[in-house]
Amino acid sequence: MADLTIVYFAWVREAIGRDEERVARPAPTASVADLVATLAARGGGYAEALGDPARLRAAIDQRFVPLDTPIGDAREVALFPPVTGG
Amino acid sequence: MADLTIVYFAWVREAIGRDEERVARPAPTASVADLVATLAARGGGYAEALGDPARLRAAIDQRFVPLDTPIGDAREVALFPPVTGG
Amino acid sequence: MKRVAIQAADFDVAAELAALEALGGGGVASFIGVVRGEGGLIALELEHYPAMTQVQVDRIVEEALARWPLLGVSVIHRFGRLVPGARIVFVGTASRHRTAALESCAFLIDWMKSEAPFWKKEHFGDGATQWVEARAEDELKAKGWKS
Amino acid sequence: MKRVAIQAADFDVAAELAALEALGGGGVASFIGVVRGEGGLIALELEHYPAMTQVQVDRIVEEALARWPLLGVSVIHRFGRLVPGARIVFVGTASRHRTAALESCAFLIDWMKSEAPFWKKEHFGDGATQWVEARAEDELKAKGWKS
Repeated sequence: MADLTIVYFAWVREAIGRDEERVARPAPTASVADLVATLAARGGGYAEALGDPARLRAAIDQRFVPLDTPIGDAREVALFPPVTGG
Repeated sequence: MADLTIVYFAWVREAIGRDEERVARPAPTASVADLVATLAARGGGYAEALGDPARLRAAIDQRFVPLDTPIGDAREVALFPPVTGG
Repeated sequence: MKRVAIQAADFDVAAELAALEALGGGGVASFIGVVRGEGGLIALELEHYPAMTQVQVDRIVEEALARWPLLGVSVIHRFGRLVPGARIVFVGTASRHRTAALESCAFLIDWMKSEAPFWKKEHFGDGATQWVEARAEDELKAKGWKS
Repeated sequence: MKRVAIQAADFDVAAELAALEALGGGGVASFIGVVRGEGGLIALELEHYPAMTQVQVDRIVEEALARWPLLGVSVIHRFGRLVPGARIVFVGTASRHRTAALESCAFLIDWMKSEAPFWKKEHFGDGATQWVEARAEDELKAKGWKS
């Protein structure tokens, strides 16, 4: 299956230093939280941005999801802080 | 003391056929309801407009009041249907 | 900012809102009431009690200013003969808090319905006329704000 | 009528309201959010998630249309760099029932705060920048509509 696209916004994007990347697809049972932990283990800006999952929100294929949601066969996972629209 | 001014609005005004009149001042203890009863007793448009006090609202000197409020030394009593502003 | 206008003329909604936006609060809520042209209605005639209207609306606005942290309130109510599509009333509020702006706007329009001395007469295409009856619901809604 | 626009450009409030007034419902409620210039703020930078924003706001609007008897809803949200005094967001609703118009307007702006994928970064005169933190209050307010 194709790689997984990850997109970052706001200070998550700034700390990581990129707004998008492709990663090898994790097992379908892996959750967003598992992905976050894997990425945070890279250290540096990743650890800074993703080290505290309580500060993060996520979307799978443009739908908000809790972090414990399995990624399944999604095409895009987005990681970002709580939104501040309006 | 000067006469009392009465002003009418909406269908009360239309039934009575005038928007304002002056009447001899009632006793200070007389209520708006007493005044309404006196006027309704004139018959004709007055009876039509004022015969059913439950349909009326009133103001004394430009303040909404319940119909049992004494007129006291007020200058102006207004009689009208429930308002429909907004 | 406090603005209360009782007038026959139409008003410029953009200008009214711009004045509220310029107060720097960040949130501006508004409500506009427009004449509905249903059931063959050709005009709505608004009668009011001039000696009382301005004072009474002013009182309602003061009540809103006391209850919510508002930077500005504008209330405009028209009288006279209005055709379908014409604006009747404008209520605008500005606040640093969007909830304050929205709630006070709802409060003001609810109170205008039950406490502003206006009466509406409907004129229909067949020549018939009818005074609009107050809705018990409106009196209840205004009372609801007292709790 | 349903209108959702996510854009960098400013919008014409009078035209947006006129379109809602023209629906004949009789009641038009609106909320406008404006950049506050407090604490030395010189600009607010709005980032969003383009692939998601339109769809997500559309979903919120559909929810409002399902919950209230509305004739029209307009939501406009800007992105990019906005200076103090600039408009950020517009929510307008039209209904035959003023309560429906006002409540749905409040619902929509509450949900935009907690469900539209926007992030705000403050730029200050001294060169400092800061991402605006979501307020727990806003998430609670949006949840309140679920009951």
